[in-house]
Amino acid sequence: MTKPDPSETSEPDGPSAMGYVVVWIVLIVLATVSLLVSQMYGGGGGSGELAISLTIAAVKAALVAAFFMHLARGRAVHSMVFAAAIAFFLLLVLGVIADVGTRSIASAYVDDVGN
Amino acid sequence: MSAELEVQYDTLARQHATARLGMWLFLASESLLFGGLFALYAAYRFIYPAEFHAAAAHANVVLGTINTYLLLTSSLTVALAIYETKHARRHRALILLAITIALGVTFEILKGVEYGQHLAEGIAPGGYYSYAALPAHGAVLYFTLYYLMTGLHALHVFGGLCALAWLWVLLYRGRLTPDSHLALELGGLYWHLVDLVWIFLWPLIYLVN
Amino acid sequence: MNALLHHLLNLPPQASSVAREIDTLHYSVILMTFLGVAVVAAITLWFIVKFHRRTEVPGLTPRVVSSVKLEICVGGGLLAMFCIWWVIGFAQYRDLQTPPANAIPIYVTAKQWMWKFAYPGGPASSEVLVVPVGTPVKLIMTSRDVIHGFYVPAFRIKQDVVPGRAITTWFNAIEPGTYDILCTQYCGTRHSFMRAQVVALPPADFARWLDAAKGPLALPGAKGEGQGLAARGHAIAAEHGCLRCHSVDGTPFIGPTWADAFGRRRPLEGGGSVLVDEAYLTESMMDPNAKVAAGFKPVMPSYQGVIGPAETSALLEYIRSLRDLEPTTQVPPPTSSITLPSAGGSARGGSGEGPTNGPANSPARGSEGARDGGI
Amino acid sequence: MAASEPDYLHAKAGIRSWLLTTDHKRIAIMFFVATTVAMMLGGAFAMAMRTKLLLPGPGIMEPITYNRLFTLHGVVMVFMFMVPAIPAVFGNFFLPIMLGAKDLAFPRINLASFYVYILGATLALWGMVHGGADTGWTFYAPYATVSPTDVAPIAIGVFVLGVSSIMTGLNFIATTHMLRREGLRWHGMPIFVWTLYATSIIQVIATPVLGLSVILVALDHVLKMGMFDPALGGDPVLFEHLFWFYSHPAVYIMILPGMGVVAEIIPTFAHKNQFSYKALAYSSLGIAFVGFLTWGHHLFVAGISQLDAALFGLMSMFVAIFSAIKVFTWVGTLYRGSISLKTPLLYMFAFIYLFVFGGMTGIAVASTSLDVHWHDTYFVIAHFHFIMIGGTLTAFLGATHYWFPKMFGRMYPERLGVVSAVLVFAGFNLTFVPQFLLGNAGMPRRYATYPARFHLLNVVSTIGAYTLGAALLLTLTYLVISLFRGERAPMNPWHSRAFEWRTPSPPPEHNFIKPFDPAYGPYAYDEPPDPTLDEAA
Repeated sequence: MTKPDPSETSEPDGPSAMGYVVVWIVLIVLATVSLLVSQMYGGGGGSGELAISLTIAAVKAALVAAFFMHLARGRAVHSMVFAAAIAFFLLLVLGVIADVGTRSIASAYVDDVGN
Repeated sequence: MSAELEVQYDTLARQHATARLGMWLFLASESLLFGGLFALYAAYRFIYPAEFHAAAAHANVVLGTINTYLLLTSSLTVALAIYETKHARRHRALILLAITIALGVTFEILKGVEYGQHLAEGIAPGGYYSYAALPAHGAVLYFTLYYLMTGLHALHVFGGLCALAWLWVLLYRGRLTPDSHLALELGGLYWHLVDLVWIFLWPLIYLVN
Repeated sequence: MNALLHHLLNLPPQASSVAREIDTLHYSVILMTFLGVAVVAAITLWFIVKFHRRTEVPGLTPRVVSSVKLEICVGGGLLAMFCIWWVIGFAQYRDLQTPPANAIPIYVTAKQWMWKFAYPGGPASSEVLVVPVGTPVKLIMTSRDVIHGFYVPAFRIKQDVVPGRAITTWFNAIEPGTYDILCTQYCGTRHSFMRAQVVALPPADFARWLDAAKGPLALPGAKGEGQGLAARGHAIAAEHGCLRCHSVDGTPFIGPTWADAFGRRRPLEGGGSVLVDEAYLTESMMDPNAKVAAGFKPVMPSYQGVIGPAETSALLEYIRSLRDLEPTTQVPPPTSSITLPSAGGSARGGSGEGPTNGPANSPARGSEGARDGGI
Repeated sequence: MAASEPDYLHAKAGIRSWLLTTDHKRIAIMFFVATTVAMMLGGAFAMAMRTKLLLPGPGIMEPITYNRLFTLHGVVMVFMFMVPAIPAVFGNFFLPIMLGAKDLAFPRINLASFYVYILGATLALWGMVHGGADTGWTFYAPYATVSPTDVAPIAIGVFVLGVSSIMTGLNFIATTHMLRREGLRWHGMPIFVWTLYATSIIQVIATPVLGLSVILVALDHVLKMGMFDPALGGDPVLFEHLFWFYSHPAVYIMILPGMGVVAEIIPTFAHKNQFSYKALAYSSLGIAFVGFLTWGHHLFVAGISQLDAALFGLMSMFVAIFSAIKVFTWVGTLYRGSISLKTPLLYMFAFIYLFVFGGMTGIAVASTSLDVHWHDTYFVIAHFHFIMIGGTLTAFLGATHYWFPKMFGRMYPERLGVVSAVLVFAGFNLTFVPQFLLGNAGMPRRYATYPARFHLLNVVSTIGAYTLGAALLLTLTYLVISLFRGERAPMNPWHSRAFEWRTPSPPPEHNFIKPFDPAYGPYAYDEPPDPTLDEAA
């Protein structure tokens, strides 16, 4: 087999126990911020708010992946797999939105014609 | 995930590394399973912004938020459980794993309560929807998606819980040692994915009001 | 060139304004396809012959590797050609998707397993899509149940008809005639029976048809339960729009009159004549263009599968009941209450000519474009 | 030592040693049997359809029967034959051998994938016996959600088959990354491995989305979930998006391994190095990735926006380039080779011609305005059967003949092989060329009855189908006979340099007596072979 290079075979060791806790605190804080933002906008529900909360979510996800799931110090191929999944998911969403978002809005159909 | 070396590998380390890669590929596949639903959500939110907005105002933010904190914390505890196992502190690991399971179970219970409340109001998925107070079209889609997404997620949580319970038994029986606890690691990875999905579900479903 | 390829490729008539240019792109793509296959085949065959293995056990062969430059040339060249097709194809697609401003709207409703066409200010319903030649027509389409596909091969247009949405397509027929409408999106058991027809009429005839069509469509007590078979047949004739093309007062219209038609011999387009009896009338309903009456154009759609045996016999009875009428005489009840277009002056507000001036105008009409064959 | 080691067929005895084996070769054989049965079933459906279409009218069967038939034909052929055929059979058998590994990374998952496949197939077949869906293999909402037939079991069966497909892909990727024998670099791998790797990426990434969409349809059919129900404001076109996000890349799942087979067979029988190894390797990945950007070209007339149509149309042009490069390289490989025209190579020529034609007609239907006329007509049917049968099935047959000696240790009858190859080619063209013309004339697909003017071409097509069916039966017959009667195959009957020919035929349980030396490349026909190999074996 190909020569075992350490990063590939040695089990990726994550942060220290303290490190985990710190990450967790950051996550909790971010979640709270996200919550407060949404309450602050209170019913605004604009795309701006959505953008903010999704950005925060992305940061949180990145933290979980990087530290809890050991992507940060794990093998590169794991990150590649993860990145591929995200990329293809974005393609799916973009392809669909590129349709739904740019359709000529069909005029309401008068129901009493045709039959 | 057996500890003995399989014939096609030359070292146990490589066998474990392969298992990890396999798990990551599985997680990628899983995330695309959710990805389809997220895409539907995106499309319908685009078509019915106002309706989604109104319907989301009707979601139970409190329970949703509590569940968020629960899952984030459970991710920490499972990570720590692995850490402690690695450092041969089996007793701590058992407790942390137990806490993780407890948090997961609580999550499921709260979800059940949430479902119960909605169903009591007649907010049921698809054709069974009978809640007059909200605009018909978009709202039905929002809640159908709500049930599909959180339901699929809840199923994954349930699967994860089963895995964790099994791991707890293995750990209790001393089958997971500091230098061989791959199963626990993979279980942890899976649990983190469940957390990841929720991290996105939460703002999309509860915080858009 | 066009004619030859059009024939070789088994394409339907080029009956719409876009058909010709689309076919031209079609030709270029298909010819390139054959060229590509021919080139690859030629080269491989040449290699097979030239480099055929002559020994039982092969010796060493020289290491030959393509240059990246060559690959880029091949790939880039093809990509350029493909992109040109894409540009042309997409431009045409955009035209197909965007109706001209002056297009007249017609509402299309699809449901398992039939097409319904409705004209603003015109007939509320019709199984046949009657359109004017030379005028763009915009179809505003929706479905009552599942997805259907509106397809007119002769016009090179196709559009899925999606329930819950109003989707438009358009065409501009350039040739009078009758063309198939086929459903292309699988929609259930009788999907393959979900066919209809477009009848493209010269503008004058279309206008007249539309006026006629504005008349009320059925007798009070339509289907005429309890009334005679003839009355029932008359109701059916009204319901299926026969009376929009066939008068019952002797007036030649888009189609020959039914008045005093039965039992007589009728000269046929292209010579010969035929006795108008049940057999001929039935054939004319089901296969209108088999024997076209002299002086009329083959534009009548087939009613195969649209009207059943019972209705057919009722229609035959009705037409028979009209046999003793003298053309141009006032038609007796029950027909008088619905005659088209002679009802013009009446409260029904049709704008056709009255029976009295009918004959006077009929020669003039005779000179105008399409006339319907068959009954 | 070496000679005494038994081959994988005789290493263990007893039915359990097969049903519970984790040996990738035995699992491959089980998949071989299963997929062949599926192909015969789907073929039988096809024959019934063509027979019915001999007459324009209702003829021998009710429309509903015909509608069930084409649905079952599609489901069986796509999900039970085309998708697993080459990866799960030849990939399973040869991927580890080509990498110099003793087995796949996860042998138990491999075995599980077989039983999941059987489970899914059983579910679907049960659904067919028990009513049988009439939705077409595409399960379009909303029809599929209101169809009077029993859609759910077949949809769920498709979902389960998808799970099996994911397991295979996951296994291949992990194996390719982790089990290449020492000294075998990525650029030293056989092209077949590259194509399987690309295929696996699609399987792992896209299949879950298909699973989701068919499950949503099943949920709607059974529980009125109504995710795509216009009555609830749903948009059926979104289902088409999700469905084709899988099902277009799925076309590449079906064809990529076939391309890999071509890239293995041509160098062997031309006794010649790959004209451009890297082009072949990376075009496979290119197809896998760009293939994800083209699903919208199935929706040009479905009511999508013009922007979407533009993007997907352009991307479809790009993906074609990778295929073009492959053809260029296959043909180039013949140049200055030492070509021996054996049955497998004949099939490869058939593949190349049919694939070029099928591919170019693919470009044709991707030219947006032309697709408007051709969409959902027999032109499209003919186009993708050129790719699926002219491509995948031809490759499958070529691979069967090429690797038959290695897998079973027996030779097939060469003369019969040539005859059947020619018959397959002729029958195929007779079947599907008329369908192009039918499509041009405007005959829609899935038509139980058709206007009389389409009659003649339909008759011709049916005659072709019978020819094709007969040729396939002939092939099956002589292959089965030669399983037992065929002359013993030497280690390397084709004088190939590829890795799998450097181990006995059939291989021992753990694939090698003496592992091959990657220093001698699989396509190195310009230098003497590994001297330590005894060609005599």
